[in-house]
Amino acid sequence: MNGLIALVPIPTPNMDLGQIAPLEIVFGAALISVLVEAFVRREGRRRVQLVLVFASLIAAVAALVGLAGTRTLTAQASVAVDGPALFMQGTVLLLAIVGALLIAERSIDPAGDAFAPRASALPGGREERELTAAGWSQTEVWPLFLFCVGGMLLFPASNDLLTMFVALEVLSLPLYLLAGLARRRRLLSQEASLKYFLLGAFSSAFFLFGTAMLYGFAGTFSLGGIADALSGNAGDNGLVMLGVALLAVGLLFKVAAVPFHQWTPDVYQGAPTPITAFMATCVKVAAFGALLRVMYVALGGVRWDWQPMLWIIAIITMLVGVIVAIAQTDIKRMLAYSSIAHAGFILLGVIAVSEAGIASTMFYLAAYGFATLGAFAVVSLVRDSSGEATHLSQWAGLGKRSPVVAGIFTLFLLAFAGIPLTSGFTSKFAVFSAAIAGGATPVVIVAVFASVISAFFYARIIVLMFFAEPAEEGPRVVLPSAFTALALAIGVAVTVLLGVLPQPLLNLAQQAGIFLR
Amino acid sequence: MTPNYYIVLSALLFTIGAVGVLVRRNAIVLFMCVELMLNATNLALVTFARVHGNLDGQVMAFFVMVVAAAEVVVGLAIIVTIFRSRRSASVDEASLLKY
Amino acid sequence: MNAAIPILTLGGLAAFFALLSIITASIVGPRRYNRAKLDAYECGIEPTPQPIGGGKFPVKYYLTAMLFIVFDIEIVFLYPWAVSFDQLGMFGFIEMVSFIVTLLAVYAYVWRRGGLEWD
Amino acid sequence: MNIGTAVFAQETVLAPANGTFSLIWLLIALPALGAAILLLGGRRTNAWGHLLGVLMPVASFVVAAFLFAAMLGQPAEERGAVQHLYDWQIVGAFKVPFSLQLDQLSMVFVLLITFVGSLIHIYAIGYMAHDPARRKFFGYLNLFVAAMLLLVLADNYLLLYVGWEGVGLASFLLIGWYQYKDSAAVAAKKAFIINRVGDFGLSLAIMFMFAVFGGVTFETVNAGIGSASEGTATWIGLLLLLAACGKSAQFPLQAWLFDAMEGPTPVSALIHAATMVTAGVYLIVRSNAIFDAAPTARLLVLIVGCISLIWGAIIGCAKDDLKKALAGSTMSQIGYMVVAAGLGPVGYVFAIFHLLTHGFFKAGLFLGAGSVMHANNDKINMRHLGALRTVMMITFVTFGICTLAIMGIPPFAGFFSKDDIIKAAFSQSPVAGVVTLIGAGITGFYMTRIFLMTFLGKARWEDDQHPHESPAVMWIPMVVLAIGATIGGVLMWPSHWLETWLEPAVPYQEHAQTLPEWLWIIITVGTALIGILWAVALYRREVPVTPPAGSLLTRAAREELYGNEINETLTMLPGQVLTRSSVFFDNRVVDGFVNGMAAVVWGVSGALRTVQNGFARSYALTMLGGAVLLVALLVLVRL
Repeated sequence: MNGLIALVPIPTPNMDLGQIAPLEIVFGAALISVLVEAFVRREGRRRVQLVLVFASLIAAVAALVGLAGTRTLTAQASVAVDGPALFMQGTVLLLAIVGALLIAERSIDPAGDAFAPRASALPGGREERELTAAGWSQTEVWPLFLFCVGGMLLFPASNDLLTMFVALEVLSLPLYLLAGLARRRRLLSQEASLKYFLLGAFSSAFFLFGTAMLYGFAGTFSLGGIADALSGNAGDNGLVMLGVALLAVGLLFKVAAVPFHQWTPDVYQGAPTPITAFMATCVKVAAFGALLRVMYVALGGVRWDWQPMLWIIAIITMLVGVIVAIAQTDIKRMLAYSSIAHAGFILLGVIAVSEAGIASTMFYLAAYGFATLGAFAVVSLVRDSSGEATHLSQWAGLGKRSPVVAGIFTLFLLAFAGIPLTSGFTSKFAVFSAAIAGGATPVVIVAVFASVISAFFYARIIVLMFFAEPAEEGPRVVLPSAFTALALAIGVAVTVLLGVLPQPLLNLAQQAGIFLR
Repeated sequence: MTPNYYIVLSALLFTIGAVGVLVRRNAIVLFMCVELMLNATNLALVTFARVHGNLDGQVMAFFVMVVAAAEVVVGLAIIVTIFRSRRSASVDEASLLKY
Repeated sequence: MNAAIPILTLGGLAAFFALLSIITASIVGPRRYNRAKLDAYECGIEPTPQPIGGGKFPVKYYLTAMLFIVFDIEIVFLYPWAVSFDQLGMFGFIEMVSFIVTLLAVYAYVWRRGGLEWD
Repeated sequence: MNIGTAVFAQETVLAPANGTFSLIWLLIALPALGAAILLLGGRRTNAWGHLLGVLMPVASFVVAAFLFAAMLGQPAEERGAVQHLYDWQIVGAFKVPFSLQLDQLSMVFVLLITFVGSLIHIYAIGYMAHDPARRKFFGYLNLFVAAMLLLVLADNYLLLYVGWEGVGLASFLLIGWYQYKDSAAVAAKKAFIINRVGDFGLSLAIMFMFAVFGGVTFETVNAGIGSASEGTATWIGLLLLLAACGKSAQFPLQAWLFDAMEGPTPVSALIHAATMVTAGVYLIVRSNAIFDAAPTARLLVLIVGCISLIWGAIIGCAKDDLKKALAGSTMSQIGYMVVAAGLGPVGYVFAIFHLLTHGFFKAGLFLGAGSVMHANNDKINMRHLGALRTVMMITFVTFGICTLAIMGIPPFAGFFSKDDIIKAAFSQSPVAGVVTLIGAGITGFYMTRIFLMTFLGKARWEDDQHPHESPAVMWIPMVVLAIGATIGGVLMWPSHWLETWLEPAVPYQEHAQTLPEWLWIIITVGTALIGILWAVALYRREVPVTPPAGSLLTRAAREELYGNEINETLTMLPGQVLTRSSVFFDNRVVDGFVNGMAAVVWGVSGALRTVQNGFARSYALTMLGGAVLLVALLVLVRL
């Protein structure tokens, strides 16, 4: 131990800027977006922001396509550019584009978009009324959105725990704010924001402490370095156990696994629906990407230690998700519990610890993501005078009133239930078979049981929509603008396509191969 | 040096923070407890950096501080908004979303 | 097995401390929840002016303090660079410039949005 | 128990479909198109919807007949064909070809479904004439026909499962047709839930097959089962049996069938008598290779069949509701088929044979019941019927022929098929033989009871009841079915045509004949006659309008009924106890289980919901608990 460490010559870090081009594009666009907020006049902001957001996301996709096949570590080995990372990033970007379509929608609410005209104005106060009457809208949503997407791109690609922690915060902080910006039912929205923030901060403290413990053991934050340290000493160490467990807390919180799930229903219900859709899909993809990377790269050597732990978590996640979903009366909460259950199903791919596990998890995330975006898009369309009509009783007889929307929603529910010829079946099948191959047959049996129960409550909603008598004074289905319509069309197309013709995407997921160390 | 004392202290601070989150009801205090957890971690990180003789832990500690500052900004913004609309910073009163 | 001992010890210690602090608090501390206690700043002084009737809330102190923290804390990244500035060369310079430009963008936003105006 | 040595089906690799056989997809596409037009077309199709609805299954039947003729033109070994539509590749090596397979077994089913289906569609024109949503009804019926054809034409279990779910959906929609009645909605829900139990079995079986054989086509599974362990085969067999029990209303998953009678009568005839409920039998026969490799599973099939056979028959004796009594009979007759299938290669052919004849006479009986309902203001309680012979001659005659057929009286179709099953059962297991024989006796009893109470005796009509014969569009299908029920026996007698026909697809093994043929006829027909005569003795006299299960005081007050009462008490006490207990079991135990499960899940759900109490700090506590749990789990694994 001496204090002379700083005098050791520091080699110039290697940094190939081209290899993290998608990240640079999105973060750069986020900064420009901040400047747009500062310098562009209010009337023109929305248009500029929209062009910026879609152009940057599409450019990032293009950059990603250009990187296809790259396998390298860059930015001082803190970012991995490998198959799974690129696949996850691509999924996040495509889902974010669809999510941005939903956020950009502003013709379904007569007052404008889904966000409060000024977050600091008192709910129901004079200022808010005046701003609403003046037709103000919040364009700060867009820089927050872009920062969040940037964090999501970095999260599954980060190759050391420091980068991962920073990415975690970069994706979380904007989300905490976005969750609180709903135009309607603002008290609920603010409450969701507060809960998400407090619990999220709590969970990242755990993540950080776990990181510290693993660092204490290995002397490095790099995932590969931790794996090397573990291979020398087979993990028979208190620091490692504490580190693994607490690290898992932080990651499992983000994927909404039981018992770290309780924020999910509250936040999903309270947040503006487009944000809920974005959150339910992209966060899940990014968080599972990071979870896979940590578990496979850094902790692959001690898999026998953490596999049983994740078995238990997967089982209780699936069961709690489907069982509690049954008694829900709010459609957004129901979808939230369904998303918890799906987190359990996706965990099956993680516990497989195999290449098939990675591929099936990634496929599941993509398939589930598009269906979920579509489902929340439908939720945003069913409205009454006070905003979205999310109580289940209000959905009774929807199929009689607008069969097309109810039919589309039915398709998504069938996909969630895993009915053949929808993307849900293919993805469930993929993770189940990967898990069986990985020796997790008991968990798969529970999963099959859980999907049977889940089919029940999805079917209940279908029955409610098509066979119940429409309520008097029921909600109406608003005709959306091209934004939501496009998002819905993409959701439907992907859900059907991945059910009927899953092979191309599956091949892509399989070619993604394994994580780079 | 014996790192154990520092680690145990760090763990205790972390626990105090965690328990604080559970028992306090003022959102600000609750949030301060989370910050305490982060700083407890910083202590552990710095200790381990010393043990391992590399700077990674200290670098991480810097990052944690920055992130904590950013978190403070976001957190206080949210808490102040809640306080303004509810006239109270009690987290228990913000419980409309349930079941 | 011996690996579990430190964890168990630590867990026991932590649990003991947690219980101790709760129990002590419940025995020693008076259970009075009043407005003052639930107020935003527990320093005994009522926030002025009162945020009642949709009135303005004095966010200036808070805002300024936050801005200070955010910009101030970034110094921690400048300091290590300054120490090994000569060794990092051009690469370090570019990285640092991009870092400062990023901050500058945010600063510009705060400025344009009136975050720096006292009144 | 001596189950003959397994004879595996010859490994005939089916030829790709070309020429005439490239039309196979049309069989499904036609009714599917009909369903699509009728359900999506909306009110615009109201005027001609029912005609299109009839046209589609008829057209499908014409295609089927055409294909049948083409198959007859081929040598026996080359009759099957597989039409490859497209590959559904799921994960790498796991490929599910979307292929239709038309072999001899499928052909028989296709003919039955399209022919009986067409007749019932025609009948429904008249029966549903006054229903404002008749067009939708035909849409659902077409959907059902399409799904059922997919079920029997699939060349792999997964596609079969799609059809399986499809018929379940159509059945669910049609049971709940009269949604404004609570009972119908509840019945639909019940059918749905109980069927999920069976579907669970099928989906698990399919996953098993994927895991073990790496594929789910019949070919792959049949090829792989030989090398699989007996344990694997047994598990798959049991899961398939569970699926069959759910769909075919076999013990212990039968309860939904009785409630399903809430649906319109054409539905009961088509779905809950002639076709869908026999899907379980199809599944077992189709999977014969699996059951041949798993004697334990096959034994259980036999046991389930025996229990269901008696159980359904006893319920059939006690129900006053005409359709529910017939539903009991359906359960019992499918029990016969399951018994036959459980006998192995000596029985498969007879199971199919009985399935075909049953398709005719049971559809005929239900259409007769529908005609009775149509004529009597939808009254279905037999205690308010009687003496309909005088006013409904055609219904009386066709119903009578079908009754004779189901009781197994020569020369009607049921005699040949049931006789074969009884003989085969005796050859393999005396217990099963005796059970099937007793079942034949009870069949005679309850069918006679139904027939007497409905058509003979005095009229016990209520004031607003003015029975009349049904229109031609309804009685013509009944007549056609009655003709089928009369001559259906020719499939196996005098030549064993069906057996030869099915041979390449379904293994057959001659069982040892223990008794001469004429003695068999005397035994089986004699047993049926005992049941018939017993029923005649009981119900010859007047039938009380109110069920005689009142208190002692009421019974004493109705003195003139006393004889009847004593008869019923003395002769039927054991039967009634059995009936009551089986009805009780149905209502309490089976329903109780299903409802109980739902209640438990609901309760747990409610309890877990309250954990979500809205307090962020309590969520944090849960998270902390979770963190401790994770640490504990890691430490536990180490220990």
